[in-house]
Amino acid sequence: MNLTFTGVLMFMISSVLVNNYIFSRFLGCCPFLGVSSKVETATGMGIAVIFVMGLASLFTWLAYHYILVPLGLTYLNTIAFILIIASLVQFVEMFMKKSMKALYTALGIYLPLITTNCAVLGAAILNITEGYTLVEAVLNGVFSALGFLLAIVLMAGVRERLESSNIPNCLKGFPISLITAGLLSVAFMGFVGLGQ
Amino acid sequence: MPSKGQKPSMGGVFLNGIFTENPTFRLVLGVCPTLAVTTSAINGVGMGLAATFVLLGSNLVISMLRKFIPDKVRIPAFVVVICTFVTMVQMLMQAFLPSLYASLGLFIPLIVVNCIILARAEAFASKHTVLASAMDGIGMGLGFTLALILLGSVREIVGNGTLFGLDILGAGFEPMLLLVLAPGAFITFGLLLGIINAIGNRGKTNKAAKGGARA
Amino acid sequence: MKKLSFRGGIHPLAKRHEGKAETSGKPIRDFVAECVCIPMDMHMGPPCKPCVQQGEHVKLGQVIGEAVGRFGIPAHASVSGVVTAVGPVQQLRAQPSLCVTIRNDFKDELAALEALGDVESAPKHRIIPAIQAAGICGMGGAGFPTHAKLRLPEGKAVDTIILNGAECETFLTCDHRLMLESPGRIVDGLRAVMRAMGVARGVIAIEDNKPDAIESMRRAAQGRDGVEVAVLKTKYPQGGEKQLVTAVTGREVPGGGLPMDARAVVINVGTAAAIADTVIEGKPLISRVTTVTGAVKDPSNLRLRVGTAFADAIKSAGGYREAPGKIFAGGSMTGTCAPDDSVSATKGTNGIVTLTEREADAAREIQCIRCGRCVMICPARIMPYRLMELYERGELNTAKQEHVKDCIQCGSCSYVCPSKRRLLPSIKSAIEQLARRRNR
Amino acid sequence: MTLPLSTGPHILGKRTTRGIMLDVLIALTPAAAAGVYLFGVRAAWVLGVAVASAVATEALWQRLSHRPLQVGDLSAVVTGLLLGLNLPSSAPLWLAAVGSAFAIVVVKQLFGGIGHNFLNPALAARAVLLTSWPARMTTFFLPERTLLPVASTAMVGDAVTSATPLVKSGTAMIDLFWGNIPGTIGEVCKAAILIGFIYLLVRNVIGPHIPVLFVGTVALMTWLLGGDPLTAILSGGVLLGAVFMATDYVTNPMLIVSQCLFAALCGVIVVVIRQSAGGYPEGVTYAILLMNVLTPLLDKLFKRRAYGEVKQRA
Repeated sequence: MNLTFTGVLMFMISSVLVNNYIFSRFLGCCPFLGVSSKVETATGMGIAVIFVMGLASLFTWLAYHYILVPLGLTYLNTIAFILIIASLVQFVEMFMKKSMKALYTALGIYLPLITTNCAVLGAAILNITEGYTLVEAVLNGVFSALGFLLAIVLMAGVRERLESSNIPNCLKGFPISLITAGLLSVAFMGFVGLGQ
Repeated sequence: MPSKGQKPSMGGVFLNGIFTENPTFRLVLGVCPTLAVTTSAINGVGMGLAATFVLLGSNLVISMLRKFIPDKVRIPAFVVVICTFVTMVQMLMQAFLPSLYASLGLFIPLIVVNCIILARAEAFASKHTVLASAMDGIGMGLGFTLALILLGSVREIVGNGTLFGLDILGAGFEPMLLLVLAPGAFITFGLLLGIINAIGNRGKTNKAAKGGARA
Repeated sequence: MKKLSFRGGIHPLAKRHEGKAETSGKPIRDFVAECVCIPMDMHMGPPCKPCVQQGEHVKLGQVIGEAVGRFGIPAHASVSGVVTAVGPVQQLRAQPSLCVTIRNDFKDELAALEALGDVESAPKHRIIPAIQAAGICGMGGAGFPTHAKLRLPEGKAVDTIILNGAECETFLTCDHRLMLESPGRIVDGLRAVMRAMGVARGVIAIEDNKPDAIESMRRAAQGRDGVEVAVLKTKYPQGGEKQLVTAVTGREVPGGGLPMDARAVVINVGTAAAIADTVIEGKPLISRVTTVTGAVKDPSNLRLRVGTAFADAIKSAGGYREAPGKIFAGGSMTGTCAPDDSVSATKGTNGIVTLTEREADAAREIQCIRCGRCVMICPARIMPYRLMELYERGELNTAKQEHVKDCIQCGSCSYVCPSKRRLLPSIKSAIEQLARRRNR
Repeated sequence: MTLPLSTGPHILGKRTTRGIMLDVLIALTPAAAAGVYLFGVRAAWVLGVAVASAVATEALWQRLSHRPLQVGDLSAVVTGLLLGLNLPSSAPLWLAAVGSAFAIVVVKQLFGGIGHNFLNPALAARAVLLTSWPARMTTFFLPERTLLPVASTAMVGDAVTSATPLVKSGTAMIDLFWGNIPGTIGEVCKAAILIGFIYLLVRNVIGPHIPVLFVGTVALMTWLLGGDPLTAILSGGVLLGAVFMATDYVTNPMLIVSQCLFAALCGVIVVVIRQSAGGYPEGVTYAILLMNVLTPLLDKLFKRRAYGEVKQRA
């Protein structure tokens, strides 16, 4: 990737629209399905994910290249990453509680959920397997999370509308949410080939 | 679920994971790998067995150590145990099943954050004997595997015209490509879940009707 | 001249001349029934306390129900004769109303109030008390006591009195006829109110589908201080209080407020005529013009004594043309259904409309197709389809945030809905439930 | 005598949902007729199967799920016909049947039936077919006959053209307008679509703002990017989509303002998809679907000021 404006823009389009974490990579489906019943909470979750995923990409990349690689412990990356992410979330939570009260009340409740969000760990691992540089890794983390935000907010919008729908009993809850996600994904197929 | 204190039968624990509390279709846990890897039945088998291995291992170890792990740090401890087994699976597959490993890709390391495994550690293994935990691990793992195979089979048959790589629908069939793509994963899973709910509900209402008739 | 209007609105029964063609040419005819049954709760607010007993002889205009409270107004005997019953009778309200029934002796012995004389010279401070004593309430339907409307609270000021001659409701032509036949009385009533309140501007607002009424009122208004006639576009609900204020003054009535919050007072033309009768002749409110139409043989505009049974009025209009499927007081948009034709016409009954069984057949309601028609025409500019959804889901607080209480209950949304959704009933229920919740 | 008590209004407007659907069907007739004339009997079969399958699936679903039978509202007929018009005349009949069934069951009925689908059923089905059987969906027969007047560039014959339904440069406007070009059954004859548009306007079924803004934005964007705006409007499914699909009540926003934004963004996405290399040659379907997805948010975001609402100071 080149770091010109167009380059970054294309990278963003690719991460947000074409290779959307939810609609084409299936990363972060649990919070996507779980926290998408209201647009407001979905937005909160999405923003919190951007925050954490950006930071996680930064720290996991640094840890991998400056600790694991020199020590020859790259096979421990999974365990190292998950520990970094867990402690990162803890720190972010504490930091927010202390110095960003308003943000904490808005996003605080979503932070613990993010530890088990496979999108964060997925991004960290992808950053390594794709061989990204540090800047690319952080951008990838932030843009992918942006894609997650877009997906979960769109989903929440549709689900709010479905609240008044007479959905067959056996489909209420998860099944209809999955089918909704599927149809959203059909619409997102339109972006295939974009940004190339 | 067999409650704490009551001694569950081993067979019951085993079957519980496959039917009553099937992690995929009943508890709807571990959605990401379920959607991602079920483009074919064989991928389902691979992912399912890998998860079963981790489940069995982590359940065993956590059950063994349940009296020694302090309550406050139990979640991190569980994660470390799970991580260990995931890394083992990762290495084993890389060594012996490289092509399967390649097709499952990212989702093998992501077993770490698969909620099924942590959920069983927390809800079952940390409260039950080693043997029961092992049975639970195998039951849940097989339940997961069977679900993945079911989903993988449907998607592979309709989306590719094959099952386990064998051409079963003949040349005249034009596969519906959508099913092996992302939208197909969501829609097929949603529909299967709906069908299974419908069957389950029908069973319930039948029972209720019979009970009512008897009373 | 520029035609005034508001945003939104509909043209109900446009192909049937709003159902008015049958009666708009019919002069007002007097009708006196043999027996009247006068409810004590004809106006909004605390009901009157009956002050006559069974068997007592009453004169025309004698007080039979005393006003209760500061906002209360008295009820007067609308015929002379003998009181035959005092007790609850099923009327248009959900619960039976306390009523005084009088058998008419057709002597019409009058017990008049004190007349104040010419409206231009009557003592200003006595006009509003006289209006209260005459039992005058809004004659456009809701029945809000008129003196209460005219007596402004401290700190409020009004610069325009609007006489509502829009008559946008379907089927009704009573105000139209009144404007043709007694324009002078209407202007007198307006002047009385203007003088009593010290307001310099009086506007008589009429829809452009009544050019003869506009002409008649213009002539009557000539040479009268500060009185003008405004021409409105024909559109429903042009005669809604808030819409009228906006059309005439360009100002909006703030949410939850009254027209006086937009420095205007709206009075029905019929009410104005009643005010003039009181001030000039000392006559209490004992009769009013009512349009009796629909599935009757001879649709008419009748001057009915208060308390006349619907059945008597319908008989006077030639009787039923066909077995009735529905009867309502008022026009087809906002009229109140009668359980049968024994109920009484009151001070607020501007129309008695009967529908045939076929016309009354309720259409089947299906799902909302989000066509947006209700949204487009809503004069309150709220979102009827959405409020109905919220009501059905029980999310009343959200409905409140989305201005459900600003609904003026005109029924336009239900009228235009292609899926025949019961939008207005749902919104009404939501408002009622919210009110109940607040009271608890 | 006991009469029914109900809240007003006691007489309702004459317009019904069924009537609206019927108007849409009438408005679609010219496009369907032109398609059948241009592409021959084969096109009629595709349209027929699509409609029949839609109606049959809807009836079957309502029967099986014990819901009131509502095929009488004609919405399934509209969905089926719209899907048919969005298929190439070369499409196998089973493709039309599968597409209609998907539209009715998965897109519409699973979400609660008429009024509850969040995507336009016909377009969603078209996108699904396009993804599932790309070759089938992008193989176009040339018109069998031509509609007058014809320019020299008219493409007639029984040859099969594949890949792009966007017309090669140099095709005369007149042929684009009359439909003497390859394409899906309903999209080629712009004249027929315009007749339908005028009918819908006259019957007050739709307002002009959505189609006009949609098409206008496509023209403007194409012009800004150096293309020929007229060709851009007249090729592909822009007109069909703008007149009949973007105006679908159920899946577009409720307020005029948000509808305008909806239409303009549709136009933008069409041009973006058309301009991007690879991917799909035709952006209209996806542009409208993506805006359908955004519609609930537009509805939530755009609120109008209620009568008498006083702006609150934050």
